[in-house]
Amino acid sequence: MYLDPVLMIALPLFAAFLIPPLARISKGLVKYVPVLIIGFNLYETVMLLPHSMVKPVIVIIAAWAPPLGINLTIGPLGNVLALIISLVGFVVAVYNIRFVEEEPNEKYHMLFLLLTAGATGMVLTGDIFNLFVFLEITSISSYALTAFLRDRDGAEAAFKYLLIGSMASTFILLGIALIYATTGTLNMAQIAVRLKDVDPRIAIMALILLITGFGIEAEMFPLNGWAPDAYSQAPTPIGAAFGGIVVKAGVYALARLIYTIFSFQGIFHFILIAGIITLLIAEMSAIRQKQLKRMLAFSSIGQMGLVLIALGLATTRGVEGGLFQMFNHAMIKPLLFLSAGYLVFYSGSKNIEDMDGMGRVKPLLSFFFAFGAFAILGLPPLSGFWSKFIILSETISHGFIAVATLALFGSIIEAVYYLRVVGRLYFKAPHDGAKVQYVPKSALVAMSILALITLVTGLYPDLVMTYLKPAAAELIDKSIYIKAVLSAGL
Amino acid sequence: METIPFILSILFGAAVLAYLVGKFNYILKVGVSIVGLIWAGWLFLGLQGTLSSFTFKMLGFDIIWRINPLSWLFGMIIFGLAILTAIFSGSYMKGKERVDFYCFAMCITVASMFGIVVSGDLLSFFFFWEIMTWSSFLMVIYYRYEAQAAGLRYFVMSMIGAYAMLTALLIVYAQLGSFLFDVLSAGWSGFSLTLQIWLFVLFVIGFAVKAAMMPLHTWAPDAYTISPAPFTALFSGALSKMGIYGLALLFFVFGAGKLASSVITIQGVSLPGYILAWFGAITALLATFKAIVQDDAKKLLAYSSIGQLGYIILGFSLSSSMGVTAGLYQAVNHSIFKGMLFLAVGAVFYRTGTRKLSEMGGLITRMPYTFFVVLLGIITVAGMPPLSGFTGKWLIYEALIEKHLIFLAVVAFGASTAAFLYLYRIIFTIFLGQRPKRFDEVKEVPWMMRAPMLILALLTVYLGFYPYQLLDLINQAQVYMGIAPFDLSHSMLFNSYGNVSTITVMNIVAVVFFIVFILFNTLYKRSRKVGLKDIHTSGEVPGEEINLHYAVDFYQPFARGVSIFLKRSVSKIYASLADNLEGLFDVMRYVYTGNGQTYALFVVIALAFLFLVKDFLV
Amino acid sequence: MRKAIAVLFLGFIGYYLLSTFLLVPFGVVRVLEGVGLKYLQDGLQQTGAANLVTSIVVNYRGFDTLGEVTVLFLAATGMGALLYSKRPTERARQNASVIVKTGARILFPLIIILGAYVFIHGHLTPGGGFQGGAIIASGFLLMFMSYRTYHVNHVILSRVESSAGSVFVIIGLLGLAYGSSFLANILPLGTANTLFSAGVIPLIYVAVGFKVGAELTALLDTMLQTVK
Amino acid sequence: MDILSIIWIIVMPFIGSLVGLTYMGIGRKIIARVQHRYGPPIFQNVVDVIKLYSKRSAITHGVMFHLAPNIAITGTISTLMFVPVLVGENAISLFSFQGDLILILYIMVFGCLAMALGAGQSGNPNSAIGVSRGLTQMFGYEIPFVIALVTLMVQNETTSVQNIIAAQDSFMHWNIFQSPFAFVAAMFAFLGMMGNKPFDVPFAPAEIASGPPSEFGGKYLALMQTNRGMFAFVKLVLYVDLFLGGATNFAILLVKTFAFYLIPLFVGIVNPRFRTEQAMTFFWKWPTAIGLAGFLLVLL
Amino acid sequence: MIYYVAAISLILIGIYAVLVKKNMIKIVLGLTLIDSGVNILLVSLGYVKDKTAPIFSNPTLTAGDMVDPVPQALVLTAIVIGVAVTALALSIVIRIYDHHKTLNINKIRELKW
Repeated sequence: MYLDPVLMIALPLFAAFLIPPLARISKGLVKYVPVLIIGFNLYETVMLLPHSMVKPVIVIIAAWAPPLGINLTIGPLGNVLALIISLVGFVVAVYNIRFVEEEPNEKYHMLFLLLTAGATGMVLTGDIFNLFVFLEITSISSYALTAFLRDRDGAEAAFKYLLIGSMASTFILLGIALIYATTGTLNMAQIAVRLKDVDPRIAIMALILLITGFGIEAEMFPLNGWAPDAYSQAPTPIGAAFGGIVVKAGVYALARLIYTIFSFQGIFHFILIAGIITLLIAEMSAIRQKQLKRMLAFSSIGQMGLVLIALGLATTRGVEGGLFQMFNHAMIKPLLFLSAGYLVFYSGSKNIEDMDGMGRVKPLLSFFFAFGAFAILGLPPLSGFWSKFIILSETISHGFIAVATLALFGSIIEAVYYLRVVGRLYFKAPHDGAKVQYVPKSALVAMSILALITLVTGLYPDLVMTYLKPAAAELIDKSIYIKAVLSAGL
Repeated sequence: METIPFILSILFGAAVLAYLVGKFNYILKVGVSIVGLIWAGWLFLGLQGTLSSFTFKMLGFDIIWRINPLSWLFGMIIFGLAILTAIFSGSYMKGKERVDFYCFAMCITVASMFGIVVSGDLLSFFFFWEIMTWSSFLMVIYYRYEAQAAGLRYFVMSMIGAYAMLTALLIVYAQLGSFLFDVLSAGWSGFSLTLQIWLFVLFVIGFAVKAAMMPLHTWAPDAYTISPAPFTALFSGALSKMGIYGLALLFFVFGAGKLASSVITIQGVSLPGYILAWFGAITALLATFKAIVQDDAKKLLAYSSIGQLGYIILGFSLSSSMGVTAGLYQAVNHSIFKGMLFLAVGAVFYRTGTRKLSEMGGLITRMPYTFFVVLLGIITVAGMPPLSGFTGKWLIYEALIEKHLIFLAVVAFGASTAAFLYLYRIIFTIFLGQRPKRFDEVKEVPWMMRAPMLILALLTVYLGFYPYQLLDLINQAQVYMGIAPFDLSHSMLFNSYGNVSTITVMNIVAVVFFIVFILFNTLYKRSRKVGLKDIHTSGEVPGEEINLHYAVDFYQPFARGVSIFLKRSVSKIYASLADNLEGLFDVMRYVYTGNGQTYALFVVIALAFLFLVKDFLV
Repeated sequence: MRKAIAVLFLGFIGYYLLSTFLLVPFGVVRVLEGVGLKYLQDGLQQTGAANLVTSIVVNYRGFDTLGEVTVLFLAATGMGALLYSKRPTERARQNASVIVKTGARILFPLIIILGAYVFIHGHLTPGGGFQGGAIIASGFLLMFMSYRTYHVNHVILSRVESSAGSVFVIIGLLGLAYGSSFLANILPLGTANTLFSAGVIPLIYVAVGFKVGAELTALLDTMLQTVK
Repeated sequence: MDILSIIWIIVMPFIGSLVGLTYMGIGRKIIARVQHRYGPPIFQNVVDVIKLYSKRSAITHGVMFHLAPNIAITGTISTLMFVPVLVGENAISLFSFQGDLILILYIMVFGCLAMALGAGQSGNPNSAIGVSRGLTQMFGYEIPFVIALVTLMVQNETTSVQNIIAAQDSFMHWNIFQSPFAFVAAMFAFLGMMGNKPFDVPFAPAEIASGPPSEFGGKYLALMQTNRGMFAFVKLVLYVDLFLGGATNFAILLVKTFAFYLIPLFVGIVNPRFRTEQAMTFFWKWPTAIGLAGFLLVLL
Repeated sequence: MIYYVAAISLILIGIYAVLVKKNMIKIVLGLTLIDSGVNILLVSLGYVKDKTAPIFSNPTLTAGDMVDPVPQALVLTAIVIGVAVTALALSIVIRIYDHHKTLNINKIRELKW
């Protein structure tokens, strides 16, 4: 049985507010708060699944039915994404327990909690301005977390991120303004209904502005200049969270826009093309990177390119594949980042060439990295295989053979750079100065969870697919969503 | 319990279990994998002739796993070789590090190969194909320090092949809405000619990479050389056969063979088949040239393996009854002899620690069993009667001559002749000639390693004497593939062009040999055994420091003669291609200038661009 | 070069943006069924707050406001994290002149009172928690500028922040517990245009006021403290 | 299988080696005469072999060394068994109905391999060098040889030697006239096969002390010489079968084979020795070109 | 109408500053300019001619007399967010200055690799 889903947002905020006093009592206690709260979110999302799959769960806030008040619309899509976010958030929170020793670490946990809450809010809310507010919560906490280590590079990355992120919010706000001015409402379902009567010249401008804005969060090329820097310079768990949480929320918003709110067909082609360009440029850049985490960042961008391709196909199966890819990426990329975090920590350097021989010094850690690399390359029986397979299958089915070929080319590049790193981990002799310290149990638990999910999903993809099908249906057939929201108001 | 999933779970289970218990006890982990393989193999053996199948749905795709005579044939190759190599490695890997990892990857590889042959649909075929790729990749990189480049090359080439195949099978799915072989074979003829050719090319690329067909072979020499010896046997013997199996599927199950009727034929061979046959033949010839000039025993065998696979491809692409029989027979046979040769070289490496031909010599007295195995092996490879290799050679030449493919026949003959060169080299430089002092104390390998090699060796003798049982199995597969079976009614190798009775040949050789042997050894008293230094040197007494072993640059004149072929190398072309691509990537990378303002400018440009094209987005 | 490109593309964007916005009529009621008109019509009855902006901010779209508060809280936290250092260093601030100092001392309580007034009457008059909080913070800014050594106790600030934020959430949760939903108005609406009206709206706004005031002050203080 | 064929099967190896060794003796005589020497008696080679057989002691360098002549002669006799010696009414076809040309091609090499192995174990570097050169050269002459044989097989649509002979039922149907190009190519290959100058680099007595057999003596050498003689005979008979329509009685057989034997002999007398790679690449030039010309003829 | 032009001009000027100015403080100022522009735009979208603020401060006022309150509420939120971002931006700039001793953004591009 689930509690009121609004708690999934209210509780983290509450906890975040309470952390400073708690920190005065006991600093050690603070780091368990995110685990607890996000664990609760996880529980909620899982418990909600059977309900939302049948019919979107509408949560009314402040007693005002939509469109008057803000509401949470927990459809299959929102629920699945919230699940992904909570899952990644939970794992990263577990990992955080021992990873962050940087002061003031209670602030770190607070920021992280809010990051997760913001992303959860983004995927659950049914109001476009509320979406923007949660986006801001997510991004502002991301900016702060990027620079959290207060080092030279972190600050630089954060500034770039902030610069681009602010532009994103500008454009989103402009888009919302246009929408409100023409439809007189902010509820997404109602907007979707009313936009039909709106001058398409205005509507398309609104869509462009919103896409540019959310495209920045979704790492669409060329809007993703911030991503490699932020991913690589933020504390490692945050890099993982970017890949598993922030981007997912951004892509969700994008999908919601192009599928539910607007009904322009041409935009799908744009998304498709943007996807393939994103993928190619990212993979090409990734292969030339010298820093491990930066390489992972580019790889993450590339994966999102694949998701965009899937979304651009605008077919049920394509969207299913895209969602599956998002799920897998959300499991695998954090796994890679988390293991990379300790690899970087132990080798004492961010550079790939200093990772030599870590496979000997840190076998388990390297195993997780290699496991993640294999999974992300789409090697069966790990989960990455299925999502890639479905997406490519759908791409080819719709005649975009060139796109599929290019995507496969990207995959080959990906294989090269991942295996180069794995090669270094296992084949090169370790450096003399390699510190030998134990990897904390919490980190291992976190990574094991992700690896296990990857394996299980790979062996039995229907486990996840069962829930992704309604989610995809929700996107393709927007009337499900609209009807559910608007009927709640009556 | 359904047998096929059960076998698969045994194999995967054995892999995981071997890895888990591997932390504790050596015998346990090796034992687990051997027992798992034997159990699975035993169950599989019982599937002969049955049409067991297992269907289920995954992600909405129909999946079918089934057994048919063709897959049973290839399955037996896999299990036979896998069990023997596993036993071999039980001794070979002793004392090596990360044996648990080795057993794990070995079992996974076998499981995936088994999965490939039982797959009745393209999806699970590809699924297992990819598993096979990575698990064998793990084996290639088993030796950490030497293996990186080779492993990477192997993996990338495999990926290219796999993705070509993936594209093809997804196109098929897009056309037919199903991955099932049956649907494909029914639907193939409905495709347009262009599509048929595209699919054909893509599938061939996919399979040819694994079968190491030139020019997609560049991964093979290094990967074979680097991987642990027992696995190399499996690699060359069974894993590369998966490419062949794929070609067999492509031609006769998917229905690419039907392509023949719709396009130009050359002497009764469809144009695609004819082109492929040339690829096979040239592979056979050039790989043999390459093999001759190698100094690394495994590399030599690797090139030899590439060459032999070229023969098999040649046979298949003829699509005639004879050609396919030749291809299938050679596939089985190649598994046997390449398996034993790789194992033998591995055994030598196990004892001497080197694979350099020029460093060894005179081991015959120290490792007689291994020598015997290699001797039988090279006779088989050379295709000399009375051992099993001859049948394969005979079938292939008959197939070629029957189709009047003169040029192909000459190239094939040439390659076969050239093979004598490297075969002699490998046996001479390792086992004959002068023995370096440091190998004086070398011992024969333990029985656990000897036995698998000897079993394989005896198999070649048996097949040389009586190949008809195997040919009968091949006939069953051929009937399944819709090809006229090979005429076995005469109890000899027989077709309208000629005939050979292997039994007679074996009998003559045996009888003559023993008569001469008995006469020779009874009429004369025992010869006096003298040392290897006691040779004709024009009266000089050779000292220790004088090199009496002619092994370095053994075929230098040959290399000079064929330098024109050896000079150019596909791998160099690939390497320069890769370099250029990386250069391109480096340029692309500069999109990310590191300047935040530039990124902001990108955003603005993107927005402006979108505004510009907004009418297209509606 | 960069300038030229920037100008070019910005001109481009400006042209398109403007031409789009010109399609949106200015100064008229464009959408007859818009939520804005609904609020105008029913807002007073439904929320009991005379200031409709407040009723929207705190009640209809109270969830946004919770987010907004969080954003500010985040900024403060983030800044605290970024500018954290073990030993805060003081910038060599100059004391202001006596006139300013004296003026500030006199003005400070007045500003605080004004701020308090603004947020307490948020549901009645223009203004509200954010505005009031900002005014309070400006009072502290005045003090910072005037007195070299003036500091606010961070512990107190942070407690105020936390408790105010918690109060907001608790009110919301109470709505969930006793009313129909999160942030539901569980108190009687009272008579419009009186101080004690509009149910929880003033309560929330007071909390917000405290919170914003504390946070902005904390922001200012943090910046001053760490700059070398 | 009647008793006569069994007798022929048993006797044929002896006849073969005798004829072969005698041809060699004649060859030596001819060479000597050309060089204005008297030369050894015609039966000198036979006598030598008998002498070697009667030597009671021998030294061996190991198992392979010991077995090599044994296996070599096994290979040669086996080859002989599949070559029809006489055709027609008094046919001596041995086992040739149970094996075809491809078998002959491959089983011919069997003996050579054994020799090479024996030479390898002798421990003498010259032997190994000889083998290396021999194999290289072999790869050279096999090309035109194979071209010729494939031409014959395709032309006659058979791989059976018996059938090829049967097709040459009259003088003008001899393959030497039917496919002259193939014949020329095959003759070039024959030069290499016989190992006379200019293609004697594998043995090169002055340079590597006659190469592979240099360590063999006594009974081993005897067996090897027998083998050599018999092998020459087998090759000659095969060529006669393939190009001259076989022979119906021993007289014709001897004439035809001796005619073939003379060709490499005469070529050898007037030519110096090729280097190894020269020998190999030589075969890939004119002989191969001629063979390919024959191919095109067949194809057209 | 002029509000639109003004607001969009503000936005463009802000973006121009972000794109071209070298000093990071000025860039942050550009960001606030953008914010202001957007806010003005929002408010002006809610404006209806001849109508008053949406506060029922005296009973004579009816719903028909007031401008749309929603944009105002949104602007309130947007302002706060703008403030938060600016504050954070400034603190990041402070950090950068600590490390680089410069505010020139062209010199802060170490993260190329």
